[in-house]
Amino acid sequence: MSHHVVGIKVYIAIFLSLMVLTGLTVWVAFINWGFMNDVVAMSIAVLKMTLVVLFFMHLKYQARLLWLIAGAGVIWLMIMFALTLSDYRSREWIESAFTRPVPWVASEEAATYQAEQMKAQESEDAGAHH
Amino acid sequence: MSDSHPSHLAHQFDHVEQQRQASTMGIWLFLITEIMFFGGLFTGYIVYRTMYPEAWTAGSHELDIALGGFNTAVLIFSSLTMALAVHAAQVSNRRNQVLFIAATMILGLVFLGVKVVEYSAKFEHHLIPGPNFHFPGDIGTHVQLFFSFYFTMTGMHAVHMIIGEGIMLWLLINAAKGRYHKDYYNPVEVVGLYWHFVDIVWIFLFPLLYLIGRH
Amino acid sequence: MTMNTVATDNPVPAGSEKHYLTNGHTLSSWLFTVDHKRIGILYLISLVVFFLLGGAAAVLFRLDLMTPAGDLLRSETYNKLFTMHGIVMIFFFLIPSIPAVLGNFLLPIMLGTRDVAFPKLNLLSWYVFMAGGLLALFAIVFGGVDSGWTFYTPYSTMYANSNVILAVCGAFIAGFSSIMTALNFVVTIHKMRAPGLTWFRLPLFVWAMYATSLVVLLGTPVVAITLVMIFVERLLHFGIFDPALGGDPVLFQHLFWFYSHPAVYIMILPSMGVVSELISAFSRRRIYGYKFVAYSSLAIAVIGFFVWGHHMFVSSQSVYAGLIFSFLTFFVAVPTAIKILNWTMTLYKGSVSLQAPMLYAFGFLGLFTIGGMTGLFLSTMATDIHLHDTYFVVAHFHYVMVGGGVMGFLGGLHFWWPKMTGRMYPEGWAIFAAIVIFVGFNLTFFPQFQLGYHGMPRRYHEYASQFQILHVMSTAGASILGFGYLIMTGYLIWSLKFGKVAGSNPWGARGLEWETTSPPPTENFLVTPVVKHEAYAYDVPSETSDVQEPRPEQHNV
Amino acid sequence: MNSVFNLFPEQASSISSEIDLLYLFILIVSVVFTLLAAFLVIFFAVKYRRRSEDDRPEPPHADSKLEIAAGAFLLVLLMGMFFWGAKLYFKGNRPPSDAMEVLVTGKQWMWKLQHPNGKREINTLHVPLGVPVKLTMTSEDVIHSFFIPAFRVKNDVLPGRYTQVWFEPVKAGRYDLFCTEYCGNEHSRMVGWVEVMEPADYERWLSIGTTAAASTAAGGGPGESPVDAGARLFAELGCVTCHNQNSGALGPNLTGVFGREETMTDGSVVTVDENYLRESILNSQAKIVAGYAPIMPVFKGLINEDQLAQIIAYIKSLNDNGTDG
Ligand code: HEA
Ligand code: HEA
Ligand code: HEC
Ligand code: CUA
Ligand SMILES: [Cu+2]
Repeated sequence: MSHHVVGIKVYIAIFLSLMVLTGLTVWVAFINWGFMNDVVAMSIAVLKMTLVVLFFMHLKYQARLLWLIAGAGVIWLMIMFALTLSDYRSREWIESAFTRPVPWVASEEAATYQAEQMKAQESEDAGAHH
Repeated sequence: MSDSHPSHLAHQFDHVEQQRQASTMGIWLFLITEIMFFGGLFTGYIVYRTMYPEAWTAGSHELDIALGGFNTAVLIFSSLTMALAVHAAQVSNRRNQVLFIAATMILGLVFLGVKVVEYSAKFEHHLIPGPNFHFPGDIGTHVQLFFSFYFTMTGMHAVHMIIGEGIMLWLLINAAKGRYHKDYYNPVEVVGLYWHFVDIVWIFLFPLLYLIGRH
Repeated sequence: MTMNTVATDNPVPAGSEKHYLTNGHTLSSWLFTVDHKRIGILYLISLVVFFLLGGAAAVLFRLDLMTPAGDLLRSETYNKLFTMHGIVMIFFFLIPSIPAVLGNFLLPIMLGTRDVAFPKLNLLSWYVFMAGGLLALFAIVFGGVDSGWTFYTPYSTMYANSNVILAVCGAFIAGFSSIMTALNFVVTIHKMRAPGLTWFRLPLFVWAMYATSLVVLLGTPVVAITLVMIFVERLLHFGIFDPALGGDPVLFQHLFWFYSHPAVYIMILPSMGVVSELISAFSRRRIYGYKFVAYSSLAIAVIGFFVWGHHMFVSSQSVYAGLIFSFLTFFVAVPTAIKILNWTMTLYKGSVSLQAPMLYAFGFLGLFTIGGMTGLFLSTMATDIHLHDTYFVVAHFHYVMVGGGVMGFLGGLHFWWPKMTGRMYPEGWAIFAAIVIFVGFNLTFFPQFQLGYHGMPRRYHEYASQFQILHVMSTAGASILGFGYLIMTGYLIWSLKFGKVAGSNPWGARGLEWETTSPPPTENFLVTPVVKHEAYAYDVPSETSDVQEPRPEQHNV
Repeated sequence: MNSVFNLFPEQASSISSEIDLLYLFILIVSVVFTLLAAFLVIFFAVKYRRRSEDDRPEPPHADSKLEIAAGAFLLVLLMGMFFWGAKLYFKGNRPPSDAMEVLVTGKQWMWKLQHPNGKREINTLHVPLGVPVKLTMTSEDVIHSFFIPAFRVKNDVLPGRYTQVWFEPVKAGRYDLFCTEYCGNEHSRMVGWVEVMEPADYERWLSIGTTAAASTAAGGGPGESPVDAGARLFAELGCVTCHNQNSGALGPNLTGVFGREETMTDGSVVTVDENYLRESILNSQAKIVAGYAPIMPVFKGLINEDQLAQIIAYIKSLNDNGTDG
């Protein structure tokens, strides 16, 4: 039950941690870690969010139901990200599966050449994917 | 109805605790709708960022880290003052309530002021998407896409801040009248939750917009 | 004004002069009411107006479709009419219908409480709804909108010459109204149940409203922000979806359907809730497998969020994503099928009485089953390639939305009419209208399945001549259907003044709403009810079903 | 004349009857279950009709067995539908490699088509019987959708991107072609015909039509095939200055590039397909091939969709001629 009154000291401590984390996120942004930069930046942001939610927003002292509600929001957001990206991330897969050299005029030589190409491509594909 | 009804207990509730729980639950439900609201923008952001990483980096480099960082600090500080305002209400301290709500409002205005400065700089640099947009080089159109998201996301965030300022003005007046005390502080708490949420959105916007590929 | 008429025309049933309708007769007593029951009535009146408008548009373009060349309308007008029909019917009629009218009216009564948790928010939601609706109507009257209710980009943002902006604002605003109602319901259900009313004693209608509200809360904000993006791109020329600026128009479809697929469950779950009430009341039995029905509402609500991509099988979304979406779509059918099964099993060894509301429930069962089953043709990827954007889809969604959604709404309206107005509707007329509507409906939409499989595209003002015969049948059906609706509107209005006075429980049904007077007093119950039984306790004699005790000082929340 | 009262419309492509079979399967399942449900509801309603106002039926004794069994059974049935549908869908998505390619450009409100030998036509598509045809489609404005009911094929046609549809006609005749994505005022007039001809007739048709005015009007020289037009553009636009066989060339040698996997400067690997080529040409800076400088000019706005499609056709044709890919 949120009759719980959080002490001022806790608030100050959280505030200071948030400031430190803000500084940290700026600092690490200038170090090159490749794609890890994003991971670190987001982890710090999630950590900051957690601090705000738990202490400033008192979730730590609240009933289970509110945890459930907050969690549902986050989970639904993830559903939206995941399923939308399932489209964008996999668009290229099929393209490479069906995009094969296609001759404009289906002449005989072209067809034989094509067959060879395809065989070569297939063994290449097999090599590339496994 | 009955004499057990204090004046701050609305007619539909049976007792104060029920009313308090209802309002807390209501605001949390509202906040998840807000998560989904901003979520739509974040989805678009992710999709396009993975499509055009260079443009996103280039766009991000046009933003001012100093101003963005300063604003982040301002907003976090305002979250602290907001939390302290709720605390003041919980311990029935009227003077501090007024003080901290006012401080929160001022910090919010500082944030918005800095935003205005940033926006006008973008305007001068022709970085507002649309016919006047100009970005040298060939990735210009995609940088424009970055700025579309920059403006829509920070714009929506700013709209939330402005609404917050309005609600807080109302809160300030009532706090000054001494409406809130240890037995009844839901409005302060509810507004606080909203304000913290707006802060959280910014916590994500800051690295996602200002800090891409800075190395 | 309309509201006034209802207020003053309403009969004061003998013996109970004081109830929510007589508590103030002025216009302002209606416009500033915070009584959930009055707000429900305000919604009812507004929604009927919107329904008739949407229906009138349908009548016009159905007439136009009588001939292959579309001789009645210009193509521009046709396009604006079906867009208006879609927007009005979906955003301003079916989505709010049951929650805002029956939900508002009944939910607090079924929970044994005085009002919803936030009555002022509830009133605000009606104003917001009206603002959105009027804006959309304004858009339609001045310039019209021709993007289809789906607002696909880049047509809607870059090419349409019509009033897209205003329509988008209207839909955006209406979204807030749904959110307010949903938020109110969830909090009310969690925090304000009467003593003894545990989760598994709740009527299934309440479970359905609960599931619906969750969908509204999690889905509506996404369409709101999507509409904002349309707004920004169209008005401010910020590129977001425009391919000329590197944007992806398919992203719009993802965001739109992320809401709009779950939205179809916003439209059907409440109807399912109503049907549960009707079937149990008219067979005098507890619903078979109560828990399954309750949980399946939640299951549908949750799974409904995972399947939106089935609207995009031919949109050039990745085929692998299509695969996932198709796969998940089939899982929605299972909880739905279980509901149908449970309703049927409730009849088995029941005591079935075929009064008008029950006829609507049966109509729902048959038509919704057909509509749902045809959903399976669409969720199967290979067949959807052929069927997508043809009249097969049009037939599918009218079977679920009109055959399911609207039938449920009408059934509920008849069932609770005596509670809301204190008067009975004329039973003979009601049965007649129900049959006319059922026949007209099938004649209108069944031929459209065949049209669709034979390749007739939707949103076509002109069409190939071989399709004409089926279109004529469909138009003929639509006039019968419209006639049915008009009869119904007529006798319902008539009954307000001349209907038989209804007692507090004309059906001999169980449920808290039947334990208070008809119409209920403003505070719903004079003493707080204490619930001692499960829902639908038809085996328990009426007098002892729920003991009325004085409101206790403290109760579990 | 195929009547709309027949169960199936004309089956004119190799996949039509397969789709119809699946449709029939789902139809039978639906009819069986709908009739079953209807029968039970009516039967119970009659058998257990209320006989007296005092009827107090026992509450049902549900023990979840029925629900679980029914659910499991249905799930199996549904998974059958899913797999069948998915399999067929994939088949419909992979054109055989020897498919003849026709370029399709949709614009408000017409279909522009171009055959391999350069012959162009509008709103009518002539195709030879028994030859797989692959349509590479794009749009100049809004989203359209290319639908031939008799072939049971459909795909959206998007601006800024290529999508495709393929079919193999198995029955000569004239079939409807519809635009099925709402695209503005005259959406319902964005229709046409598909003429399926005996291969010999098709060859004859191809040869007589090549000097037709339509070809010239649409941009290419008379009878110029897309590949030839592409080659001409490749020279005219100066592509050759950087993309040539010389060892010191500024840009990569494009011979054999199509279908190859290329590594980009950021380490990602992409397979070169039509959409990649499109992006490389229009927005050359979006993805930079490893080992090269980002110096290629952006051609967006300088060439139109037709020309772009021709250049891509030319680049693809380099695969067949070159041996040093
Ligand atoms: C109330 C609204 C509503 C409801 C409830 C549904 C329910 C379902 N819908 Fe529908 N749908 C719409 C409204 C609705 N739909 C609308 C408006 C559109 C078009 C939008 C537009 O483009 O404008 C649409 C379009 C649409 C499409 C896209 C078609 C296209 O554009 O190409 C698909 C594809 O999968 C689909 C599938 C389904 C499925 C699988 C269900 C399932 O939930 C159905 C489940 C029900 C049953 C299965 C029947 C009951 C079961 C039994 C009787 C037991 C026996 C069962 C089995 C053997 C399985 N719908
Ligand atoms: C709840 C939703 C709902 C409801 C109830 C209806 C009800 C009806 N619909 Fe609609 N419909 C949609 C939702 C709905 N529809 C949607 C979302 C679309 C897609 C839009 C788009 O593509 O964007 C659509 C599209 C749609 C089409 C396809 C248009 C096209 O693609 O070209 C057709 C065609 O027959 C149609 C017909 C009908 C008919 C005959 C009714 C009938 O049930 C209506 C019966 C009602 C009446 C007949 C009213 C009675 C009142 C009067 C008669 C008073 C008349 C007064 C005056 C004339 C002043 N609808
Ligand atoms: C000024 C030199 C220059 C000109 C002119 C030029 N290109 Fe390029 N092109 C390059 C360079 C350098 C690259 C490799 C870097 C990159 O991917 O952008 C390249 C890459 C490409 C690629 C991707 C090749 C691969 O291996 O992935 C294609 C396709 C292409 N160019 C087509 C064209 C076409 C078509 C034209 C003319 C309309 C053209 N180029 C004109 C320099 C040029
Ligand atoms: Cu093109 Cu519809
Ligand atoms: Cu759907």
